[in-house]
Amino acid sequence: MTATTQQQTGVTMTNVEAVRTTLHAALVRDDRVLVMGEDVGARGNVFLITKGFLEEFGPQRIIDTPLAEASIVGIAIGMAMEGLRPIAEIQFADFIYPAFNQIVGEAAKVRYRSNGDYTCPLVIRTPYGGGVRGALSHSVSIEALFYHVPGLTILAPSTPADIKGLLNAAIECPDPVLFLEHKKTYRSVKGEVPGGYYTIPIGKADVKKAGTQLSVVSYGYNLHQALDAANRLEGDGISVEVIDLRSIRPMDKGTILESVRKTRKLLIVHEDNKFGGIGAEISAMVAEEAFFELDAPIRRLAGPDVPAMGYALPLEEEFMTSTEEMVDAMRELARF
Amino acid sequence: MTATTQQQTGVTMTNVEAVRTTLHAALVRDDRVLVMGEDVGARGNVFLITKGFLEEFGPQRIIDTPLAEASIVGIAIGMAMEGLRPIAEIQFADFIYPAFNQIVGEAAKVRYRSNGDYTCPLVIRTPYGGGVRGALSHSVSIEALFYHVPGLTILAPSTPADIKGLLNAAIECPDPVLFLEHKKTYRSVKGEVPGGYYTIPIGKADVKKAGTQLSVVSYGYNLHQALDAANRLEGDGISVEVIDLRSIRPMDKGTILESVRKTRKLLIVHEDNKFGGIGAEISAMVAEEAFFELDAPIRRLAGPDVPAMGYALPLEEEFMTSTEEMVDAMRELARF
Amino acid sequence: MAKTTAARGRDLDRGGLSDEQLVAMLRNMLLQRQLDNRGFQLNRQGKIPFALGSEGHEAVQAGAAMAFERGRDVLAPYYRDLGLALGVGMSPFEILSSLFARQTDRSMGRQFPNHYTNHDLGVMSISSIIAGHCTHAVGVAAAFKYRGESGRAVLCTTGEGATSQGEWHESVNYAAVHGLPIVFLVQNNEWAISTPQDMQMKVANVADKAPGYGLPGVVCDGFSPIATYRVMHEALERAHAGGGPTIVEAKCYRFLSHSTDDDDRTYRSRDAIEERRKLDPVPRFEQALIEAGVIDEALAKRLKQDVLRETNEATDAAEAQPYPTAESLYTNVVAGDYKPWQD
Amino acid sequence: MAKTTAARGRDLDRGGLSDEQLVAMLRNMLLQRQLDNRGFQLNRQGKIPFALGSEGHEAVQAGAAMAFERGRDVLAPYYRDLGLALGVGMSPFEILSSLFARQTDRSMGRQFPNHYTNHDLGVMSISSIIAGHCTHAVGVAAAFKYRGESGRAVLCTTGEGATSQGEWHESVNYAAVHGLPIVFLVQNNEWAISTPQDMQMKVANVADKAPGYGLPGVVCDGFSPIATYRVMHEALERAHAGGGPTIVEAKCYRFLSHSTDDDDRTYRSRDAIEERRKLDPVPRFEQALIEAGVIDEALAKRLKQDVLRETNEATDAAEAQPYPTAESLYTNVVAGDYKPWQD
Ligand SMILES: Cc1ncc(C[n+]2csc(CCOP(=O)(O)OP(=O)(O)O)c2C)c(N)n1
Ligand SMILES: Cc1ncc(C[n+]2csc(CCOP(=O)(O)OP(=O)(O)O)c2C)c(N)n1
Ligand SMILES: [Mg+2]
Ligand SMILES: [Mg+2]
Repeated sequence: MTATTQQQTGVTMTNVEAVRTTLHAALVRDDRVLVMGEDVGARGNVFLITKGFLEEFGPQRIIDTPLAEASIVGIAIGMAMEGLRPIAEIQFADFIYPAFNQIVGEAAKVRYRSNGDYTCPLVIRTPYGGGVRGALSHSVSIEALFYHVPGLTILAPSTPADIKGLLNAAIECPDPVLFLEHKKTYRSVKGEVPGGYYTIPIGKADVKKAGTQLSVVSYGYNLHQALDAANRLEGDGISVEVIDLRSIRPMDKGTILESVRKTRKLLIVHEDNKFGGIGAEISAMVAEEAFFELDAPIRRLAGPDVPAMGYALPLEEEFMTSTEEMVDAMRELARF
Repeated sequence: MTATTQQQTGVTMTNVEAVRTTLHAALVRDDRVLVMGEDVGARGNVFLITKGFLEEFGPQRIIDTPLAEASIVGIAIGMAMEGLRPIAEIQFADFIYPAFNQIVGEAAKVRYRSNGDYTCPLVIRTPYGGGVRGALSHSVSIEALFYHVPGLTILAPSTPADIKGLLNAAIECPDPVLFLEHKKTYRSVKGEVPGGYYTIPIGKADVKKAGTQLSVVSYGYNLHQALDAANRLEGDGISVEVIDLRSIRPMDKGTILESVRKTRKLLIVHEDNKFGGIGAEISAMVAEEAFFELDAPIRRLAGPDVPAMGYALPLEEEFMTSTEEMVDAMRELARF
Repeated sequence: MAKTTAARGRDLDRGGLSDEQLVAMLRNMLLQRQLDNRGFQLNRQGKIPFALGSEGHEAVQAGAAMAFERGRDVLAPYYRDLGLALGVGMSPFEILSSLFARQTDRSMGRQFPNHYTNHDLGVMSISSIIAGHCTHAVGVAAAFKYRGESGRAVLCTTGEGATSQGEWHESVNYAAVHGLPIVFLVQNNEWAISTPQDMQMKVANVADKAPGYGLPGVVCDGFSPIATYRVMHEALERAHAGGGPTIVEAKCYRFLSHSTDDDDRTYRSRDAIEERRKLDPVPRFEQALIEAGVIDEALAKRLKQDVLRETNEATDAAEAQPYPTAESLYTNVVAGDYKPWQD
Repeated sequence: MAKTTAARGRDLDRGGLSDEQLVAMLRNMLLQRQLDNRGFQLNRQGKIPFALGSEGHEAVQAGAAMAFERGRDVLAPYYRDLGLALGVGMSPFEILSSLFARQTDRSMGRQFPNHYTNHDLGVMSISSIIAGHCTHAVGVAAAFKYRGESGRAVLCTTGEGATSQGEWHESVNYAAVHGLPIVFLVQNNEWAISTPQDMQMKVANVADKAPGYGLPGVVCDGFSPIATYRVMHEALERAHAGGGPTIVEAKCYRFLSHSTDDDDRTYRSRDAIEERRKLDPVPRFEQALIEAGVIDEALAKRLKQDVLRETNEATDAAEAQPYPTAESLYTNVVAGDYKPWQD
């Protein structure tokens, strides 16, 4: 077992290592924590996130489930209702659909329907997003299919430090959390991670780069591209503030409005399709709350309204928003 | 069999009768049309929509399925891929979650993933919405869980004439259609229905009441309340334009923008929860396209962000937007 | 009627149950019947919008409840489990509070009637989505096994219609693979609303599905509380002892329409129902206990007066409660304050 | 090796198949093996990002394809059905076009490799969502029955892992209740990525699940194309004749890692694989046909040269094709022009 569970001082690691070490520490810390899903045992998860866990924690805590997503989530719900802290994995976000009933119809409503008689402290982790030649069914963004659902918490951190703090917060959370990990950031994103145990409050966005002329709200792989784009524009004298949404439900109105009231312009960037996506709610909220403080229409830069990116490289590239397109959109809006 | 299949001249009927007679005529017209679902046979559907159909069309065309929603939709998909025109029923919209994979993961992607080699001309009908003491699991609105999905068409007509025209259009549609029927309007809404066969184009909203000072976009049961509210305000000299969305995906940008450009104010009313609801996209689109033509922030009047209305009357009433609340919101926005 | 009490006593195979337990089962069945009637009556009176009866399920539920170990076992019920809810300790007042959607209902008037929840008693909260709770039941059984709490088991109930759902299949399969302490009790009342069993499955018995999961499957007479008790006791004991899951199918019948919203005259004949009514488990069990000398007519009468009085008192007490407030709509969405937009 | 050809010929129970059919099965198996290798090779060369092999499934697929009636039956395949796709008429060029994600791929470069579709040949389009296609297969069988097209059936294939899915259960149950013309062929290769059969189900055979649906369940040797053919032919004939569904379990093995993204060394021993490799169906069937005198060594050699040449030509031809254009991303979302916002 190589996970640096006892890591006390800050170290640099990738997103995938942040998931892995945080899960490992949780298993060490709290024996109510279980990890379950397809191929999380001997295989150590298809991204090797749980590699070595089976040997260390045994098959009672690292559970290779049958191939049946509804039951992976549903059984984890039962465990959670009975006081355990299951962390269920959906191998790829694209395969979460069969578990939709359990997430939306059941987990999200356990506390409400029983008026608190039962609760459901469950974490569902899943890798989402494209740009890895995952084709039609290993690339989807799923956040907009769930963010409308009261009773659910949805997190989508993009850096190793945020992953650690928010995954810890998710495990502590007394209600169900959908924890989204952008698979293209797994190994491409590295960062410093503070030592010791900490949590980041759920529902707080993070200003990843301060700026004055334009606010950009993003998350996931796009967030990193947006930061690159903003840094490039710095050279041209355009000052862009980049907000990492991190928490999709609940959302951080305060941070977004504060930024927009300062910059008076807003660009929302997400990989998921535009129509009915996360950007719709952000845009609607800002237009409701800060209408007269905007100097330009809010702009959404998002995936095209087609079912998925294709397998062929040109189709994937056409679907994904490039950093250049972000630079252009920021420049245009800043000039408006 | 009492359905007025051969109805050639206009008659007045309820929404539920419009569904019933349109289905009946489709079964008579086209033997590729089948109706399948739980209790659609001898019981004639729990709202008696298909009463008598089993006797008239036989068990090969009016299929009482086992209690398993994923297969109701999935088998209908297979029939549709093979050239039939199945109309699958989900008994209550609340029970559509187990079929989510088949709708979102499969039906919506058949044409796209095969690049048109296969198509999926399927209609999924389901009663949705509250106000009928349906409690936590017989009251939900589901449109926002699906409207983000490219490849799906979502219709939610609110009057008998629109139901007939759009249900016919849905059956003709070469792609999957989710057809939503607000159950509180089933017997409470009556209207004139033209005779003969006709369709209403998918993707077209309808100005149900013209006005000049304020645009209201709504659908479902709320649409009728909004019309009442608008009519009441007429007496106070406030002229409200009421747009019936009818088609949720695709949405009719043209009609909404034309109205907003005229009235310069927009109120969106829907029963479903606010956060991430249909209103978010409408608001975002209008703010993007007609930002400088708005005289006031767009307002959304929607269900509260709780999992569902409760069973107790005060909980149901608190959840549902009253006509009085609509009157107030309209008056306020008109005065802005 | 010439037999002596003692002689009669020998006629009853009491499944190892004491007189007290037999009487408790009868009482449960009488109370069930009374409460069932009350729901329909209140609905006819326009006092409540909806009720759903379990007439015909009294015996299986009284028997299963008797096998359930209070304080140790957990019940994952479905909406037709009035007798189980009562049998594991829920009170008529709780049932009536739910029917009236009053503040004293555990869900505080949120849930439909018959959607029992009582954490203290180990009655799990359920949704209306058929078979949705089966995976939860398996999760609780998995927790028992994980924590090494032997002697504890989960009783997961459904109708026969529910076994068509994919989630039922996944639940049973997982429990089988992991050898979990759980009993899947399927109350086969021949109908799922208007859908008869042969349009739901091709097999004659739900229990025939068990071998496909590598599990024992047992059919029992769901009109006999003792027969059901015996089978359920054995299945729960197996689970308590680490012997894994069992599928128990109790053959019973739905005497009433599916609910007050249903009208079964459109899909089944009166004759078929009358045929089954002749075997009505409630008077039959009462008669059997009298004939066996476990109770006498006087006690039988007293029991019936008793449950009627209890039902009346609970009705009055529940009806007198206030509705939940409108403001309560906003509580317990998630822990703490809840705002989808976090300020 | 002292036996005469004629004597050897008597040794082969050919399941009623002609020499031509036997050779066609062998050719299919050799071509499968060749194309499989090609995919992995192209991946190692960095020319394609992903490949998925069906080594170990050649026999079951060659046998099943031989039982399939082209032009009448419909195939609802899964991603490991290379031999079935070829066997029902798809060309190596189509396979390679998909591997290279070229414009000539039927999905026009949208789908992952191995997600076959060919409406003309009756090969249904599938998603990657395991068991998602099973209900569709049942729907097609229902359409056949509804239209009275007797003599037509659906062949629906999955791995053994897929049988854990609720949708598989619902599919089989519906087909059974309605007596539809369909065969559920489960290719049991013992693994679902890293999950062994005994963590997937408690029964020894997938076919043991059949009686729970009221269906016949048959196990066959999936390393023998003739044994598989015989069982599949019988099952499909039963379906063609209105005799309803069958579950066929073909025992085979996955020789390679799950895909080029997987590394099976973490979860299974080399020895176990080597043990199975000794029974490799491809050389064994070749040898059997030689020994039976159906082919001679020279023809065997020619067949191998043939499929290699065919594979090479298809590789070159597919690689030479252009990628789909970026603009093609926007077509075929729905019929006609597509805009979520309708102007
Ligand atoms: C997922 C889902 N689909 C449909 C329904 C509607 N419904 C409620 S009860 C019922 C029949 C259930 O039959 P069975 O499981 O046999 O139980 P019974 O009512 O006979 O006791 C149906 C179809 C539902 N509640 N949930
Ligand atoms: C719904 C869903 N869950 C998970 C996966 C990931 N996955 C792809 S193949 C596979 C294993 C399938 O095993 P089996 O059905 O036995 O087929 P085999 O690959 O062995 O031929 C898994 C888990 C998926 N594609 N779809
Ligand atoms: Mg039943
Ligand atoms: Mg397998």
